[in-house]
Amino acid sequence: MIDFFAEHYSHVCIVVLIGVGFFGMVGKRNLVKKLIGMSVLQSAIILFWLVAAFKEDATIPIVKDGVSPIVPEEYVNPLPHALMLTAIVVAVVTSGVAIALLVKIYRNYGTLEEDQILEQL
Amino acid sequence: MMRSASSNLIVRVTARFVAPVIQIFALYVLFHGHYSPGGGFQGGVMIAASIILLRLALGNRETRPLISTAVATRGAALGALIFLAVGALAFRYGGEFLDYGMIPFSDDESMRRSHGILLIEVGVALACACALTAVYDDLGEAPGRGEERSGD
Amino acid sequence: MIESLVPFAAVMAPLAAIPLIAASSRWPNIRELWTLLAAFAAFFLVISLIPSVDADTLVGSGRFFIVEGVPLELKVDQTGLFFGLIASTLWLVTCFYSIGYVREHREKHQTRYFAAFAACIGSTLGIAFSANLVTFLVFYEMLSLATYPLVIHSESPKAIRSGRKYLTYALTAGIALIAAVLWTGNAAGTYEFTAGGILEPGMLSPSAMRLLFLLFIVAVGVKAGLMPLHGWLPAAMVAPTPVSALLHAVAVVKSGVFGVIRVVGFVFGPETMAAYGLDTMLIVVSGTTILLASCIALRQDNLKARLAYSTVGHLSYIVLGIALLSKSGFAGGMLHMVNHATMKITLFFCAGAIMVHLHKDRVSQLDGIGRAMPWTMGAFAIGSLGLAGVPPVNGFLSKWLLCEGSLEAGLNLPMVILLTSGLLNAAYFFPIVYRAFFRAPAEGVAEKGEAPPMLVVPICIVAGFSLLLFFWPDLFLGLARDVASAVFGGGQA
Amino acid sequence: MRPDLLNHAPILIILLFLGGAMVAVLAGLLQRRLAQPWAVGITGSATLLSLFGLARVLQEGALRYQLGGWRAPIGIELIYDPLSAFLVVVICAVSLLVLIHGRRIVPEEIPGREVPFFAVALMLIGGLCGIVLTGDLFNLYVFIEIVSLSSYALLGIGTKRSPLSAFRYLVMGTTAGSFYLLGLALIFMRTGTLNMTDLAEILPFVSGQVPVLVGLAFILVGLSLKAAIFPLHGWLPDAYTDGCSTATALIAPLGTKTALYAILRFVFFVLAPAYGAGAAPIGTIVAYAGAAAIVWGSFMAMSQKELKRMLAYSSVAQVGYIALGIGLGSRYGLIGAVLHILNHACMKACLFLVTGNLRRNVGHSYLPNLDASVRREMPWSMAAFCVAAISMIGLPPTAGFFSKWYLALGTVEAGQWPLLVALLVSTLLNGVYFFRIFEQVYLKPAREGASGREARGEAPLSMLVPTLIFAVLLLILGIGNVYIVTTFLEPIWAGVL
Repeated sequence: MIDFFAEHYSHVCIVVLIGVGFFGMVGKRNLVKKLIGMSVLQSAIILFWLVAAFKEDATIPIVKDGVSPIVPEEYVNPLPHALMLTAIVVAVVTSGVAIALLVKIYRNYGTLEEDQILEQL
Repeated sequence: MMRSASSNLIVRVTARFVAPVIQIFALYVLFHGHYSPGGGFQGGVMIAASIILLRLALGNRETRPLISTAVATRGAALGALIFLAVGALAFRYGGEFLDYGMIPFSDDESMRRSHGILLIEVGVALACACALTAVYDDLGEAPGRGEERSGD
Repeated sequence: MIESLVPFAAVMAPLAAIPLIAASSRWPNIRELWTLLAAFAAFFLVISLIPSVDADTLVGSGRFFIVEGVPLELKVDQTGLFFGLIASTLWLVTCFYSIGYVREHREKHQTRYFAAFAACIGSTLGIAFSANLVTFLVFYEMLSLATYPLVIHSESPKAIRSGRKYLTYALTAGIALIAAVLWTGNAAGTYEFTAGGILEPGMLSPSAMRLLFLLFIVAVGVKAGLMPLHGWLPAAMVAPTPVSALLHAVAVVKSGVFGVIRVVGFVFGPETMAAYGLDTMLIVVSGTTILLASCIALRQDNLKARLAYSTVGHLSYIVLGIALLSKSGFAGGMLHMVNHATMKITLFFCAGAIMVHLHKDRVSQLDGIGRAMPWTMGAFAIGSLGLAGVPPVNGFLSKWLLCEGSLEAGLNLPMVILLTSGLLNAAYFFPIVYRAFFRAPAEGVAEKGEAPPMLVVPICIVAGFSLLLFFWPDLFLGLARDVASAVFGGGQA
Repeated sequence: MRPDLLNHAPILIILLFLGGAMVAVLAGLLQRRLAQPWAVGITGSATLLSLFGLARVLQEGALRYQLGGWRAPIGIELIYDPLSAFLVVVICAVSLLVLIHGRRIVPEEIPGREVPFFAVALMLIGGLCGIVLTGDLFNLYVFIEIVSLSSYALLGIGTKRSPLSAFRYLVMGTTAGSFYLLGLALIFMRTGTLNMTDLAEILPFVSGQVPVLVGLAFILVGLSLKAAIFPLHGWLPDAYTDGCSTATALIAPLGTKTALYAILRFVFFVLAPAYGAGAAPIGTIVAYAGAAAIVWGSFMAMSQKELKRMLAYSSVAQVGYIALGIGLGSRYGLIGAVLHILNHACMKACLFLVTGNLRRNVGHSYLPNLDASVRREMPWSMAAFCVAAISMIGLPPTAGFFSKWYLALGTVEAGQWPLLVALLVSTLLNGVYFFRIFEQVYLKPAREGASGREARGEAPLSMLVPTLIFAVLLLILGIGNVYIVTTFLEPIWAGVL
């Protein structure tokens, strides 16, 4: 049991983070908290990709001199990192749009509590 | 509201001092991006962070004239256009989109790629920095301005 | 098969008139000119097909693929020609009558009326000339849709209610038809109408075969007014009388009956019908409908409603004849299509003339009107006699053939039903004739005189048809017999 | 058109839109009125380009475009085959008409925000084209997110309620995106590739492994959420109802459809080799979810009083048709699904454009208040509405009938009778809610002077012409469906098996 956690602690953390994110999105009535939950969820998934791409004792995949034979074990696969960079951009823009919408909602209704907004509808 | 200038002298001075440092580091991250971790996006975000720091510390009245929201919006579009233009320039030399290795910056294949990616990173950095600034400005703006998005 | 564009042109003539009619809505005379031109064109095109179609030769036009693997194909065989002749001829007559009627009656929305009318006839001709089930389906649905504006024509709350009712029935029928067509295509591997049927016994399990037949009967039975699917027909009588006359006595309802012919003779075929007891099913339904509808007709005071229930009954004559699965029965059923059409259209025209001229629409108001409108009511008498099966009107011939077919099939009950229904027909039509001629007229009726010639002439023409077809039934009878031979095999085919 | 330029057609189309959006931001700040003509110009030239590209693909076969000169499994690949080329034409043409329609109505509904609106709209269209063209699963994610983000932004502008609806849409959309990304991570960990073609070759070797199956499930759920397949459609009605007219007219016909196209591509091109055409268990679930959507969406649509909301629920039902076709996984299923994507794009666009015309010239689109005066003032708009509605009901000879036909044929062929019943019953239900409107508009007597508003007559030409073009298209597409099937779909189907 302990061994399992010790070996897979990163995955356990990610699962917990995903759970937290979901709880925030579904369980919270405040729109900002929903947004925070959403961000946590996105970050957890990005983390998952990075953990999957982790390689012990490997370095950035830039071949300096090009003389020595290339050993794949020594280099990290750059693809997941590059992809996650894009995913982060997407996450940032999503947050940006979301916050913009929240600002408008606040202007229209004077509150960000979902219950109070629903009362006004 | 919350972005009125801070009256605290220490905050103002520190911000003024830190911002250029951040910007220089951002440029390093940007220009060294293809040799080490870093690149246009990271650099751009740091530049945006420095601008936002100044706006937070000094207030809009002092910082807006330096980089106005309109300039930021256009800068974002311009940055994305640089990216697309460099990508499309490859057509001219028989490559496919983003095949910047084909653009004859230099005779050396690897140098060509190096220059090409640098130009693209500059575009990305410009887009990022300006877009984030514009988003920041937009969110606190008086009612009436539109949505914002960035070119990624 | 002869390739020719004539069938296509015949279907397109009414459809092409629609935009012209719509465009000239401001000039009624030009608008009616288009209608008449289209009617004449369709009529002569169909007539021109008569010499080239015989038992072996078909006239087809175009193979344009409407859905993958299935062409939108028009093909005139004798069955199609038979129905096409009825529809196009009577449309021509109805056109004149319509023009007289709507002007006399000062109907609103005349443009919509004529456009929808043309659409109906185009679709009906399309149904008649369909070479396969998919083409049939397309035109069948178009007909459903094109009839709707005519049903709701008066825009009164009652008309709107009837419109809803009609749509419910029509769309349900459409759904059943789609399902049935798809299923048939999947089971038989073809959609083509073939004399003798495309579904062989054993292609589907017995229960599936029965279900499929039921789907077909629901689909075409709605238009054919088979009980209990007839509910829309009396309700649809709120439409203007020419509509009731042509569409609810000829085009629309006969499309349903024509569908029964296609389903029984060209999709299932007599063999499959008999193998699964489908004919019995159809006989029971149609026999019941004949008797029930005649009884209900007895109780109707509204003239058009009485005619509507009479229509329901007579449509089932045809269905019954087809369901008998005997050559004479089949021929008799088909012959009754044309005979009932001429007789019922006469009656509806008369009802319409009475309504626009004297503003009377109830049987109990008709006392003595025969003296004011001798031609109209004379025609009415001819129609009534025919429907009751009395010579020398054409109704007698088809009823004779039907009875013969019943005996040929070795069944007595259908004949009893037919004869009983003849009596019932007499019971609900003759009192009208009696009232019209032998009762004292109400005040002010006698002075009104005869209806305008635009109405009376068409009435006399269709009544004349009814008589003519008794003495010279050769064209239609020949066609009907040929079709029966083709379906049942043997004979001169 | 220079032939060597056509070699780059797929990327050029996307570039036109993305670059166009950027230029619109730059130029639009100078002169606000230029935004709409610019957007129309960009979309128009993209339409032309896509037409030339389509002609070329039909002549010379599919084109696989490698971005940045990196060869396929490593680099990003765009697949320009008859199907995707054709759908790009559809997307460009539909958006072109909708954008033309927006000339008057956008400044009136959201004054002062034309520039961001049209810029974001261009990004949206570029993203849609990207979804259709891409052959790389991560690239697909990026384009889906571009589309989603633009949709949130577009739908967030409008009435008082629209930001809230858009925010809810955003939460759902982001969840969907996260699911997709999570599933993709699992797949990528097992197979090491993101290229669709490559993955299709590798997948049979790992098809039984648990992470792969979980990953596929996550991906499909994520895409289904984006496509609003029942029961994951909750965000759709609100979002479509509260957006401004042009935004809904742009997103409703195209947004969910491209997500469905992504599912279609995924199921037929990636999963088919490993799990058999239609990916049996998943297929059945998707098909039945589609059937449920059809029935449920139609019933909800029947009970709506606001035209836009009714159309939104009918979108849920229409998505169900396409899902059903994908789920069948057979040839007829594919044909029906693709045809319905196309037909529904035209029908829904037409209906939403008419709604826009109504909102502008009558002032509302609240069904109980519509009466015969509408028809008298706007005969052409209402005629277009009738054609589109009849097509929605699925009566021949309009386009809607034929996609239903192929779908029904697929269900009969597969012996899935419950699906057939759902398909056919929906015809009746659609009939109920559309004929109800016909009755209102054509038969309900106008209340004299009740509205207290002077008649504005028929919509201006810039709005009327696109509406009518859609109506005519519906008839043409109906008659010409066999051409589409044999030209664009047959080669694709040959490739799947």
